Amino acid sequence: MDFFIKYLLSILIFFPVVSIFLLLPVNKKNEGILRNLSTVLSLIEFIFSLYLFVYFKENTYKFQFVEKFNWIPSFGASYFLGIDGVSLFLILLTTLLTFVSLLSSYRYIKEHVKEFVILMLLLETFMIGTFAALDVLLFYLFWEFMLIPMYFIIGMWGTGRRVYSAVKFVLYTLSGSLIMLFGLIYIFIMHYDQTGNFTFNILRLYNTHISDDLQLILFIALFLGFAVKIPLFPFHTWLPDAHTEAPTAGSVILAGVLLKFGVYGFFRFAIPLLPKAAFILAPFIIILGVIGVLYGAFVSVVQKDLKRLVAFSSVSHMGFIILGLFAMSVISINGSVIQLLNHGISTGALFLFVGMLYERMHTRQIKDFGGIAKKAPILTTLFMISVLASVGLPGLNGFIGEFLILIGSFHSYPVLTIIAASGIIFAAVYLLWMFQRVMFQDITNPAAENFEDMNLREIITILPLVILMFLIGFYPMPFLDRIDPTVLHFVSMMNHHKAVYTVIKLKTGLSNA
Amino acid sequence: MDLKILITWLIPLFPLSGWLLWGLLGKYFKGLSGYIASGFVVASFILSVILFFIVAYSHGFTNTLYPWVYAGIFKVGVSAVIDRLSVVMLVMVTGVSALIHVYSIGYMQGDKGFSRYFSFLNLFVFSMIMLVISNNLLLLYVFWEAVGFCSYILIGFWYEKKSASDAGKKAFIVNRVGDFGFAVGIFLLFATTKTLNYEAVFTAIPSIPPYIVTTIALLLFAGAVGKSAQFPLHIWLPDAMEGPTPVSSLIHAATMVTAGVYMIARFHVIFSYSPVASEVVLIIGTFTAFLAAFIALTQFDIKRIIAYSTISQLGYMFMAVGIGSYTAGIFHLISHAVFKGLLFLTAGSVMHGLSGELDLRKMGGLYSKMKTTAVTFIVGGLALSGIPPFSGFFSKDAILADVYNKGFYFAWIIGEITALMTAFYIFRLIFLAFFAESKLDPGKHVHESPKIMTIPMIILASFAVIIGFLGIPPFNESLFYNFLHIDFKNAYDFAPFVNNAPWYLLSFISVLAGLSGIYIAYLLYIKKAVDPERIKSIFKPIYVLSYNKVYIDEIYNFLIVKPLLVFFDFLWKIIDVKVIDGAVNGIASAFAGFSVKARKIQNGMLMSYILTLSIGVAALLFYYFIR
Amino acid sequence: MEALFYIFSFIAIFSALMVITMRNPMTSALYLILCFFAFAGFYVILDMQFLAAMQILVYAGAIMVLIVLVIMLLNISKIKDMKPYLHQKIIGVLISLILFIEIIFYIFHGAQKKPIGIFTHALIKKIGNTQVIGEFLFTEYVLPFEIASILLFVAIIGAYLFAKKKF
Amino acid sequence: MNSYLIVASIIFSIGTLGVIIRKNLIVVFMSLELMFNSANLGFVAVSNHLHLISGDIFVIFVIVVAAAEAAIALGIAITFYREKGTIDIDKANELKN
Repeated sequence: MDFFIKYLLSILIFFPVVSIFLLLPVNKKNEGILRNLSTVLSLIEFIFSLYLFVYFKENTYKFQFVEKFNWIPSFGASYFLGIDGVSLFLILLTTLLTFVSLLSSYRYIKEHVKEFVILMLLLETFMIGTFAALDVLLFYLFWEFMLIPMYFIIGMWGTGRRVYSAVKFVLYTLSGSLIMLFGLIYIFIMHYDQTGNFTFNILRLYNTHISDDLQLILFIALFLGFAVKIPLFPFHTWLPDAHTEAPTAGSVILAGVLLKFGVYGFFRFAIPLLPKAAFILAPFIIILGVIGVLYGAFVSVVQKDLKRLVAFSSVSHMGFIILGLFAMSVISINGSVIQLLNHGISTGALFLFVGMLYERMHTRQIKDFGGIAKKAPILTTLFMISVLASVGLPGLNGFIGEFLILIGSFHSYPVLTIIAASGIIFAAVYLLWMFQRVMFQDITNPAAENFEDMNLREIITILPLVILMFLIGFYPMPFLDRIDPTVLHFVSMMNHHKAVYTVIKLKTGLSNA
Repeated sequence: MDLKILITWLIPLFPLSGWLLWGLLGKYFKGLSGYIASGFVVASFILSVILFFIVAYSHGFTNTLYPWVYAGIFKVGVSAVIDRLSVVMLVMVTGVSALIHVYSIGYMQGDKGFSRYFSFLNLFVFSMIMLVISNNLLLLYVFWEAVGFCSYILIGFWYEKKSASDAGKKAFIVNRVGDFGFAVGIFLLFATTKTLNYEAVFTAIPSIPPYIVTTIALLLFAGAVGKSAQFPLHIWLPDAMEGPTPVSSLIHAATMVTAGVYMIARFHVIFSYSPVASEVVLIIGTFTAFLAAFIALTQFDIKRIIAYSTISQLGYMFMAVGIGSYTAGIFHLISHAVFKGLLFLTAGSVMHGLSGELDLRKMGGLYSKMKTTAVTFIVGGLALSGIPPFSGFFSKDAILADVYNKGFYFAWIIGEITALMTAFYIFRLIFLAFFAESKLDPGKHVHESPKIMTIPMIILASFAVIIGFLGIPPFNESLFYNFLHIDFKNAYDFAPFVNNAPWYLLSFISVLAGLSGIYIAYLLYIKKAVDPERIKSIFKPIYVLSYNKVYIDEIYNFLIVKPLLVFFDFLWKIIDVKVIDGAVNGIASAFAGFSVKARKIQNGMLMSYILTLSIGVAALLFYYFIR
Repeated sequence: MEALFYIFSFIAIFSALMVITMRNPMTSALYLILCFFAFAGFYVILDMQFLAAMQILVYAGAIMVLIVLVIMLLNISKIKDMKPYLHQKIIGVLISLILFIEIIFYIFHGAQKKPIGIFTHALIKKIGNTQVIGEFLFTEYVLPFEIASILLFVAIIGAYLFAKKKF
Repeated sequence: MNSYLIVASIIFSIGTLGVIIRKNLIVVFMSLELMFNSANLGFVAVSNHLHLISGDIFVIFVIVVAAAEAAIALGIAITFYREKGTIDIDKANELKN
């Protein structure tokens, strides 16, 4: 057991890969076994990850479950893992959503089942690895590896212009992350120049001294890599395409986990490495985030395709998270982290529902639906809860995150916060309007007459998400308790930089005078 | 745990468990769920009454159930404040809810969404209770939105009807607009005071610059405008009548819509320290009272008439809180809850008897066929018109007297005119529905409602008669004032009394206004001394304006909704697809074009490859020389 | 020695020119063999008799046999040779001239290095050039040597595959 | 040493010229061999001048590579001839598109 806890992160990272070897001998045609086995394996993985939660020590910002081995000593690259309050929940989200999306695709994925489950498990490994890595090189490797399975998932099991979307997705993120790699390596070399040590250890790289101008350039380099992933306005156009064409499981993972990497990257790399640039650029990035909030909401209103609507709503929600992160107050960053989870949970759930509707009606056009509520009360109820969570109805999870973000950001950026807050009105407009047109009113499409309600498997798929919605809504303390110390440390670190920065600015200002 | 704390948390627990029970297991209970749900609310009511007496004979208290959101300095718990204001509200909310639950058993009999109905009704009662007892702004905001959600879901209860689901959505979104202001107010409040706890906020308020207090108060008031359907956000309430009538009665008359008034009374410290904001409250309240009454004059849908009358009466309440007469506002809130709830229930009974008919032009002569309904309706109508000794008289006159005595004459005149119009339109309704000659379909079978519906009506009617007597002796010696004003002791007296007009004089004017309204209605619709059609043609423009609800919906649609939709479409189709994607694809196609050119170099001829290679080598060597 | 060098140079340059100007590939091949012999001569002058032997064996022997074999196999001599385009010729001449000038320029302007190794003529003569090369090949360069053997192996397989009628 | 290098460069240029202007695959290949050889000569000459042995070793490897290359290239030539019926390298445009 000691061993298990000590190397838990490695176990979590490599368990899916190992489980692929369990799946390999299974005959391609035994789709049932493949599906069940992979689902069970991902459930085991999820249960393992719960140990992280249980053994995670509250009230400390220090990294936990740290593992460190030499990897490429001549570069100073190491196999260095560890989690804090932020990555803890992102890993939990990853394992949960992988389980959920595997379970959800029993009906959706009909061909190449074996390849599909293997790619999903592989993707899980890379995602967890990215969240757990504290070594820049390791992080970057996992980060790029992630694209490969995702590319295939969109390209092979997608609908419509799937290859176009997959290529667009890969090109966007790849071009962003190559620029990011340049920035990271530049910092790495600067650190070498200053200390004479090669190291990719992020905690040591934090201490690199970089001049203000250079920080700006490097920050923009890193920013491009992360902003594409989030995606921040105007880098978002890959998202609707990728989401719309991807299979349900792909959309869930894409929205639930992959988008989080951008924010995580800012939190772990861009801001602490280049704090001054972060302070200087924060208002501009927040403006982009707020534009994203409104823009996503506005565009969602007029969407005719269900999935595209949910995809644009993601843009809107991620804008909130960026606002909270760059406002750099303890409250707002807490809110952002909670909102990261919320977005994964509620948008993931929305995609699952869109998938279920699609499986039954073979269409995603809003106008083809209507009156579903009459036929499927369980689906209606759960769908409604998810919609409301996404709208940010108090008592559900979305509210806690949005409210913390807004109330925390208000002090530093009152006008922008107010503008962003108006986004919650439009969230209600587009989501409720969509819900009304899809679920309420009278049945217009004859295909809806034979609409089946959710079966047990689908209920089990959704249930953990719905439970989390209520849990975070009514009792978010187990989450906040673990996030708060990390965020507190982050903000105090930033404030220290900020104080130094203001002193310098004052001095130069005086000398100019 | 202390007994009173236990009671405090048991009150919301009953309806909450009801919601979970019907929500999850509704289909196993079927018909029974109505009775058990009502039982739960009755239990809450009994506990509320007990709590009322505990507080009345000792003093208020606060209690925190569990820490809810702690992030940095942002610390908010799930906590309750139990003082006289909240117990009065509790008793009112649970009492009216209990009666309406019972009534609903009859009204909703046979509906296929029976359990669902009671589930959400219970959820609403839970949210309303929590709204009333919450001890910080965040919790208040949560349940502020939660009641809005219940209202949304219950308005759209018959979701197959497009109009119903449209109305629900409209209610939710319009409320969200108000809530947006409310939320920003909370942000500002937190940014200035660093706390959201009532007690701490109120202590901090006097030391905050007045302009900030005013901003906060106005933003909070925006929430109240949305929730309590005041101009310019009143448009959702008439449409909300698409919901089942008991819902209209409970949510859109008695409880939820009055939350705005309760909120201002609860935050009397903030509002009283900002005379400007209070002035705005008064102006909006007065204007809304007049506007809604004006619209109600010409409507034919009985539920809509009552809905507009609700808006109008809420305007009175805002007048009261706008001049700092918080007890008067709350008193009118309570009495209005009783008589307006009653009016809706009786309207529902009429609908029930006429199988869903709402149009006044197709009614008439119902008095003989449904006596109980008619009598209780008239009681409610008299209370609304402010005829003594019915409750409306005491509560409305308390407000109008205060308005006069505090020197707001213009508001007072408008108030009196509104009172006249109020009496007119409600008796126009009564006369047309119950006394004028019948215009019913001859084949239609009209029947009195079952006992389970009439008994709550009778109970409410009797309360509508007796509850007003809490308001004697008039002014600041009344029972109600003495009980409640202790909670408002921290208010800043920004509008002192300037007159001391005797109550009988003011009451006389009000009663005169009410009676003349009734008399005009009598002349027009019973005696037919003047043909209503003639008046209609004389005042044609005004009539058209009133009949079309002053075109506010159309104006919104034309000025806001349409342009926004066009703009959104533009954003998506032009900005997103053309500009951004176009830029990206443009870069891509530029590369593609370049590579088409570049491909010509690779013509597949080995010769030229070698040639190029040699040129390259030569050039490279050359570079080394010049270096 | 000087005389030998000039003779070999003349033969090498002349035969190289012949290689590229002769119409018939067979003639070119024969001139190429001559050229290789001249190179072998250079190696002898430079005290690398082993390399000279290699040159004769591998180039003049193996590779040229292969080429001649292919020429005969395909019976190319009879195929009418295609005339190069004029502009190609001009460019070719120009480019190779430029290259040549550059190389010459480089040779004369590059820094003339002093001898840095220990393998003087005397030493090599004393040990014997074959032994020197052999020792180096099997100590310091043993890994490239092995790789070269793998390369050859691969080439054999590749040639076999190419020559097969169908892939 | 310079004289050796000059000879080497002359032959190298001739090889280049041959590669560029000739169209017969076999002749092109032979020109390539010429270039190899000139490079070899350079190696040996410089190595001799600097009293080193590595240049000579390198020549051995070059010969090895040349042998391997010859085997492959001639294999290609045969296949090419079989496919096209000619060994004009201007006909070798499979790389196009």
